Amino acid sequence: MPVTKVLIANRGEIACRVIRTCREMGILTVAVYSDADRGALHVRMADEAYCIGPAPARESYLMMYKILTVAKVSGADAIHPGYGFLSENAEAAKLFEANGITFIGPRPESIVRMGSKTEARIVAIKAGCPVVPGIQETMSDEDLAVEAEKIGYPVMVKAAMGGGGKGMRLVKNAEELKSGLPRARGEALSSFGDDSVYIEKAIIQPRHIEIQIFGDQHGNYVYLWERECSVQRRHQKVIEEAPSPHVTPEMRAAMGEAALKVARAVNYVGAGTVEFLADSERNFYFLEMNTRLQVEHCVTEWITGLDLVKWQILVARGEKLPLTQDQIKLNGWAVECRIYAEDPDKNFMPSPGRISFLRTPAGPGVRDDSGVYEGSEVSMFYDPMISKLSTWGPTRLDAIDKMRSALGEYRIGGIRSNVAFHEVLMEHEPFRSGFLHTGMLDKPFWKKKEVGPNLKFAVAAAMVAELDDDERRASQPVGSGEGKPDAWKHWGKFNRL
Amino acid sequence: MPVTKVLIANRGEIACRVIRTCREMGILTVAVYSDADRGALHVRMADEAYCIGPAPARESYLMMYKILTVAKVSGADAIHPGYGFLSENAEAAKLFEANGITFIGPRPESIVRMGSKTEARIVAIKAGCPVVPGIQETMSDEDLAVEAEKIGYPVMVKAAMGGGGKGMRLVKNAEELKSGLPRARGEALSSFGDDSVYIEKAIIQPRHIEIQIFGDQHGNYVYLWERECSVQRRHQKVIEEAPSPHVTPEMRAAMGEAALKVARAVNYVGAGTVEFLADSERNFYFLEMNTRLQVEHCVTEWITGLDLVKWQILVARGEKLPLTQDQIKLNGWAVECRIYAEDPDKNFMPSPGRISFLRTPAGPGVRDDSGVYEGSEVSMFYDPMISKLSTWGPTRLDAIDKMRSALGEYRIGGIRSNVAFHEVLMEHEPFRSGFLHTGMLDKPFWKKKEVGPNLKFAVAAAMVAELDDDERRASQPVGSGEGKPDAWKHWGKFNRL
Amino acid sequence: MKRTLLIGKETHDVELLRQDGVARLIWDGVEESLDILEVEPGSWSVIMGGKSVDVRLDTARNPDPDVQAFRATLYDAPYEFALQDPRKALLAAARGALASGGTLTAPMPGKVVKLLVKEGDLVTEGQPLLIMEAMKMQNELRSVSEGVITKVTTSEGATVETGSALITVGPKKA
Amino acid sequence: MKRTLLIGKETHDVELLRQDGVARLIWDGVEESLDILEVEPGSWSVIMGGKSVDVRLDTARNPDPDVQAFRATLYDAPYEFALQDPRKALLAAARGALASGGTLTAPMPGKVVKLLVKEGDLVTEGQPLLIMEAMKMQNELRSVSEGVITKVTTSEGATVETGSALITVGPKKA
Repeated sequence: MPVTKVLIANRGEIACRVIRTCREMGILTVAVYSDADRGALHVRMADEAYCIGPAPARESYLMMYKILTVAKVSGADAIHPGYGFLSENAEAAKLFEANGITFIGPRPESIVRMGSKTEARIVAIKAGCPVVPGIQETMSDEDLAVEAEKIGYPVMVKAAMGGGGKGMRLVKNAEELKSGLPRARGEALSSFGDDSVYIEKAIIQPRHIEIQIFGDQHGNYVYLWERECSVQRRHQKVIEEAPSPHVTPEMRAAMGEAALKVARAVNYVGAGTVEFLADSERNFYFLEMNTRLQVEHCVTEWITGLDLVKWQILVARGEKLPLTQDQIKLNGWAVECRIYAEDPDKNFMPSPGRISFLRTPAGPGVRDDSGVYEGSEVSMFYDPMISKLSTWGPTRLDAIDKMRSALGEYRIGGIRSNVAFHEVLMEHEPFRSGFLHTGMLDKPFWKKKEVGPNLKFAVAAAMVAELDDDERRASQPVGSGEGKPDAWKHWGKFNRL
Repeated sequence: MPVTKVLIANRGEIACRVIRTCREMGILTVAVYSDADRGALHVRMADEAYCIGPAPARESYLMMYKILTVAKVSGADAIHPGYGFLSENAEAAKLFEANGITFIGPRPESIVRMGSKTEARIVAIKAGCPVVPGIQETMSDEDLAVEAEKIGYPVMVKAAMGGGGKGMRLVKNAEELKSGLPRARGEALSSFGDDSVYIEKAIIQPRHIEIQIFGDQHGNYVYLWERECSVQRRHQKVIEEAPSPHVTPEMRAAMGEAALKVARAVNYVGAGTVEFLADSERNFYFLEMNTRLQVEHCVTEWITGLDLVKWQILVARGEKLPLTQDQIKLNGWAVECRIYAEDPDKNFMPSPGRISFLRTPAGPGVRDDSGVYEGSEVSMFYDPMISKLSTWGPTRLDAIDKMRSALGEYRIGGIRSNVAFHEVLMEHEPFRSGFLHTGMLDKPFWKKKEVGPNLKFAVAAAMVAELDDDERRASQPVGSGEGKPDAWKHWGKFNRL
Repeated sequence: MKRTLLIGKETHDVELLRQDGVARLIWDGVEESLDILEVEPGSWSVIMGGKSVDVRLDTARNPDPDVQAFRATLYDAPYEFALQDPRKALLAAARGALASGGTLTAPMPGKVVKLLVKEGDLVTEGQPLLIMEAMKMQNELRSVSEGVITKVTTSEGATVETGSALITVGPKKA
Repeated sequence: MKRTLLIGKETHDVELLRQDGVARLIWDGVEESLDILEVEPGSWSVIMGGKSVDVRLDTARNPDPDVQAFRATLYDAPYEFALQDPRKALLAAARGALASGGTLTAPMPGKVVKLLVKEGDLVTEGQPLLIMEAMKMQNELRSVSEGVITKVTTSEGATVETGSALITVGPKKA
């Protein structure tokens, strides 16, 4: 299947990311945009652009028939879904393929099977990939006690009808189970109207570690090592890195092979990610599979030197994977911070609005994947991501120190961002030490910093700005001058030697 | 010797480059600046900044005593000279060291010995490093004929007093030599008042290939592979890349060992570059040694994953080289374009002035080392370099295609730049094929492009801009509004599906 | 220019002077010369005592209109603070004084431009009582409580000193 | 708005229309609708026929003041071109006509605002002869040669048609 013109059914940084690779490959790009995105960066960067409706995603970016129409009108022969939106929508994949347009993603069947958590767990078990030990059926207290012994304490008692952390109870030994079960059933009954419970092995301070895999249409598979995404806030990834400070070469190989078992079981094609929970003893358990390119693919690109979007396109064209497992490099360390328009001082409330000023970090080992520019709007209709800032260094601490430095260079005006939050994280000892777990940010470590040593400088600037403003108002009609000053406003003499 | 606060005796991109590494290492930085540079980026980025005099470099950046005074006043314990200015000034290095300040560069003796071309040639010969075969003494026609046979034709007859390409004559065989010598002597006499000539092996379409070396204070040496810098305009490097498309693993090892022989011969410490000429049969000949960090060190950083400035500081501290030769990686391919404020349509005349608009490329595999920002001035007092744009890819063509794409994203307003010139080069078949030589740009391949296919779009924008201007003038007092528009000026309906 | 710096619970007296091409900052009485340049619109390069700091300045919303709040982004961290014109602070304090004593006094030297009420008028909380010109600005002084005007002790055009009684507001009779 | 596009040795007639919220570009007679947005000051996002092009626009110096030169940076390449107001071109042509014929004629309909010379006056090359209002602008029409005014065939306030004779300049007698 030729891929000569790609429609990107997405917006923001990932649309821009895909456009860049297409350009380098000499492939034309087609952007789609909602009314809110007429001036968005992906529209400016693409070779073609078509409006697909009002701002709400349900009326635009999620409208698969509109997108199909644009593909037909523009003559696109492939669609890249990015992440989110239609990327894990099997119906959309089927629709596009049925209309002769290559979907740059896995086969619809793979999306369906991995889309169901219970089905995915069964696939993993059958494939021989470890899952969190437990029984998924409900049974009597006595049978549960027997199973708990088999699984090994501590175990988690979970309400069958529960979800989102509700109706969960940690149990450390047989006695606690005996006394706890009646109470757990009582709570389950009052909360969910059903007293069924099941048990699962409790993983204390789990790490979220995921394996990037790739498959082609010829049955070849490779894994591109792991990413650790344990630094989360309310189950949202905040910082990702590759490799993981927790993973040994043996664990890496074992996790990679386990991930490929799952991929093979569903004849997976393209880029996919198998997510695991890992405990402190380096046991790991299948969590789910994401059947798309991940937000955090950049860190894998840094350490492997590969372009994952290019690989997606090559595979979609029917080509074989360009490398075999033993040709995949693991070089240095990469860290990624998700820069959001949100206010860490106000409980991370989104801060949409116009970006009045923007200077992004640069230099060796720094990569900024952005979907915005100075003057553009962070819309309230979509994910408030500004960019993904990633850095690379020969060692983990090199990458972290580089990130701290790059964050310091970041300047965003007009809206609030979480840059300062990341700066504090880069100096946070538990993070630097590499002892990560998914609950590490639950206790809010973020508070306003002590006043730093450079307050005087900031205040001096503010006073000069106020005085200049006053003088401007006093001496000139409002708004004279052509916007930017064409001569520096300079105060003070050079202290020349 | 501790290095806790570094004075950077330079400006522009290299000063910013050094500041970034210092920050990552937790080392404080001191900037120096001339009157013309009060608002320069390196002054904004450094922790401290001191004015050292008027704009002309002779009265500021080259004033070693002023710089020493700043080092003393600020308590800097080391000085990084960057490239140019004082970087190869042995007197400055001696002065700083004599005053207890570490010079981040080689020993003054190494600078002196390599600073003299004739001395450097003798060092290389004694060390067993190949030089361009030839006799440097003058002799009779008959003796020259004998020597020419030994060297092998073709040979170059050069006037002893000549220079800069003048008084050179290519001779292909003994007969041509016999008839050519009298004429060469005649020309030499009339041009330089001396009829002495000497002969050297003629290298046809030579390549400029250089080896990056590093030495520490403990006698350890490594070479960090080669860079090819054959794409030159008037003997100035325009594009650099690493590795070289011409170099085989055997040639690489041979060149690396030859370079280290020279380095060892002068007890070289720190970062240095041994430059060679190479012919089409992969013979290579010592040209000279640069006893400093090179402009083009970025491409070596890309392929090795090392931070050369960090290594310079580690070595200056007295530490051993962090890696041995067999630990040095060679990963993929990197290309660098020097972005200058110059007008390719006007014979590359410098184009100083205020940068009214600046958007630099970003994304995977793109690095921009800049010393400017939107609103800053490109001064007529210094090198008109805007930035060094470098890209990396798994293969040479990947890196070139990425560079072409990155150059397309570059937007510079207010001054002219050579971005479009580089864009044409990236599509220039002789460059893409890798058959490079130092004269490849002598025949001007640069001419104005045919009008591209997007003229209509540019004209439409210009017409709307003119009309908007007219309307603004008609309806409002001049210059009302606060500079930037806070709402988009939008014409035309969305062609919504 | 004098300002009161408000940061967290701290306050500092700061003053900026410009004379003969030299700028000086006086911080709680300690003077330092500074070199400051607006390098980009809203971005300032500040050099003081050799230290160089790049300051990105944004104004922030502040509930009190007499106080200008700033958010500055520096390499090390963001800084949030506010600057208050000390003369404005005096005005604000005066409004508080009325609440307790019932008599509005002149917060600083100035001129009564306009009286907006007369004796016997019923006034509501927040109602403007008079306009006073001070610091080249016209300031509306408002009533902080409901009540009745019991005394007007000034007149339009009068020049008043700090502390001069202007208007007294008494309790409204039921 | 009509313009003559000058690029290299080519010229094109281009016209831009805005009506009912729709913008159209007429290029040598062929019409196309366009969607154009100033995304940053001086940067334009242009969508025409589905194609999307980001245009960075800078004005360039041009020796001829009647022509506005532009330099546009696009993803593919820079474009240099100039736009000339065809009415200004007519004016420019008129000045040329005077040089050959000796008689200044009205380059387009308009009104003579002011006569700056009278019969018998000696004039130098480039000296303004009269001011004519056309296209809502006052245009100074100048002499292209040294000479003497032999005839004035119009008057202040006169409305003139294209081609009306205005002033004749004859050779200066030695």
